[in-house]
Amino acid sequence: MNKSSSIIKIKIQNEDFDVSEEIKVLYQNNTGAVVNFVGIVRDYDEKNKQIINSMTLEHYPGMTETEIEKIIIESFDRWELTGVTVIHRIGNLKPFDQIVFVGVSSKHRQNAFDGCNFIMDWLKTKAPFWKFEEYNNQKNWVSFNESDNQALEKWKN
Amino acid sequence: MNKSSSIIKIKIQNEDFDVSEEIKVLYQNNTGAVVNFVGIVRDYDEKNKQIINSMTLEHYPGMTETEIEKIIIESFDRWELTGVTVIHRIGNLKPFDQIVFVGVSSKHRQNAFDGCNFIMDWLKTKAPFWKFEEYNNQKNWVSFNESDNQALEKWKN
Amino acid sequence: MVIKYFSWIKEHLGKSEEHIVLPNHITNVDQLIDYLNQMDKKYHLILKKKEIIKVAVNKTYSSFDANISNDDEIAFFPPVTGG
Amino acid sequence: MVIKYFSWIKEHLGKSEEHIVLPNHITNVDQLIDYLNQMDKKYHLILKKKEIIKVAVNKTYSSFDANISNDDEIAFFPPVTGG
Repeated sequence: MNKSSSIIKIKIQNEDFDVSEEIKVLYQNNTGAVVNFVGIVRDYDEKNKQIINSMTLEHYPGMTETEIEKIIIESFDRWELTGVTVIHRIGNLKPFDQIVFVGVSSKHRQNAFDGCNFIMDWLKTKAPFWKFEEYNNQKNWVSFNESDNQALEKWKN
Repeated sequence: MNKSSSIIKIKIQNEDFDVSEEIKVLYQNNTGAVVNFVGIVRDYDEKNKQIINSMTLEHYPGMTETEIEKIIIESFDRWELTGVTVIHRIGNLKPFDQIVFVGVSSKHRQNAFDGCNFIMDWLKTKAPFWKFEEYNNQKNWVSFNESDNQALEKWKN
Repeated sequence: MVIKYFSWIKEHLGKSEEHIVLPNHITNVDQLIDYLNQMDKKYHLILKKKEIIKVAVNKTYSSFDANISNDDEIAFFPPVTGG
Repeated sequence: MVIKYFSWIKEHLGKSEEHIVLPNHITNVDQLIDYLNQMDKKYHLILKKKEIIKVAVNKTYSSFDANISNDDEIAFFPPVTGG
């Protein structure tokens, strides 16, 4: 068997993505497991007790891609992975729209689970995206969630 | 906000499944994160050093669904989840065909990761499926992997 | 009583299912295996591999000393390998 | 030098980006913030929220005492909230 090279794909885009198509990119030699995370726009802001009309995401072009790439490279160092895809949408989104896709493939399922979980935790704390929610006549920049910093603790070894 | 009831879907089928369609079933009130696992047929048997031509899965109708349901109910007891879908294929499959889908939705991503990981670990050790691989002129019942028993250790508390 | 066999047990025995009338003195799974062995030594496989073989009574995992009756469905199968 | 602002910092300052010529005596990020504050007190926000505001030099996370030069791209932004 020739071991094919690893897949790394990073996309920042306005358009929606198709999960079936994206995970098929990850079906390749030596892969048995694909774990993916999809984040979706909530319909309700619990903190401010408001029904969300829409959400807008902005980012820092150039830095975003570099930070995500660093996280992916770190995940390949930590686990035996065959491929990683990260797609993050920007612009205006509605409740139940897909925001982010993180797909990780591996020969063994636990590596795929851990790699995907790791990338999401780091993306949440390092990738330069900011979002605001729109209520009826309000615009509210979402504030950083301290639990996202705590989530990183499990990757310290 | 009316909290919608939880989604539980279990399917044992010959047909392929579409991951995009399946995860959209899980996009509902109070959901922000969907984690899913897809198992695919490997193209190479490392233990026996053989290129795999195809794989056939059989199961114990009736018991399979009951065992999977027990695992799902346990996952709802352990984590705050909004929905779980398990689809497992049976019959003859080719390399890179999808075998199993486990999709878990939750308000918070770590619950979705843990729920999905838990269900896969238990499914691997409890759901009555058996598979054999076909090589050129051989048929080889895949033997149970002891590492799957070890994987359960992390859920003991 | 219905007895079901799966995977390589099924192939070894050459059948996936059989219907027997359980004699009154057979009250648990271990006794059932002994009884089957007396009829045909092909069933020795179940004894020989008892350390790994699983048994289900009415589609629920059971122990080999579980009580059984003529109305039950028993299944013997190897460790599972799905997913 | 290019300075970029994101999220509510951008909205408070009313600009997402500005180009300045860095005076020779300004050699790190902290000094740059002081310099900006002397020009317009709107920049006080960066000092006031310094505990949480992040700085990047040439698209890499940096500390406030990082050395900077006129060729650098500096960015100030709140903690990230993507995903």
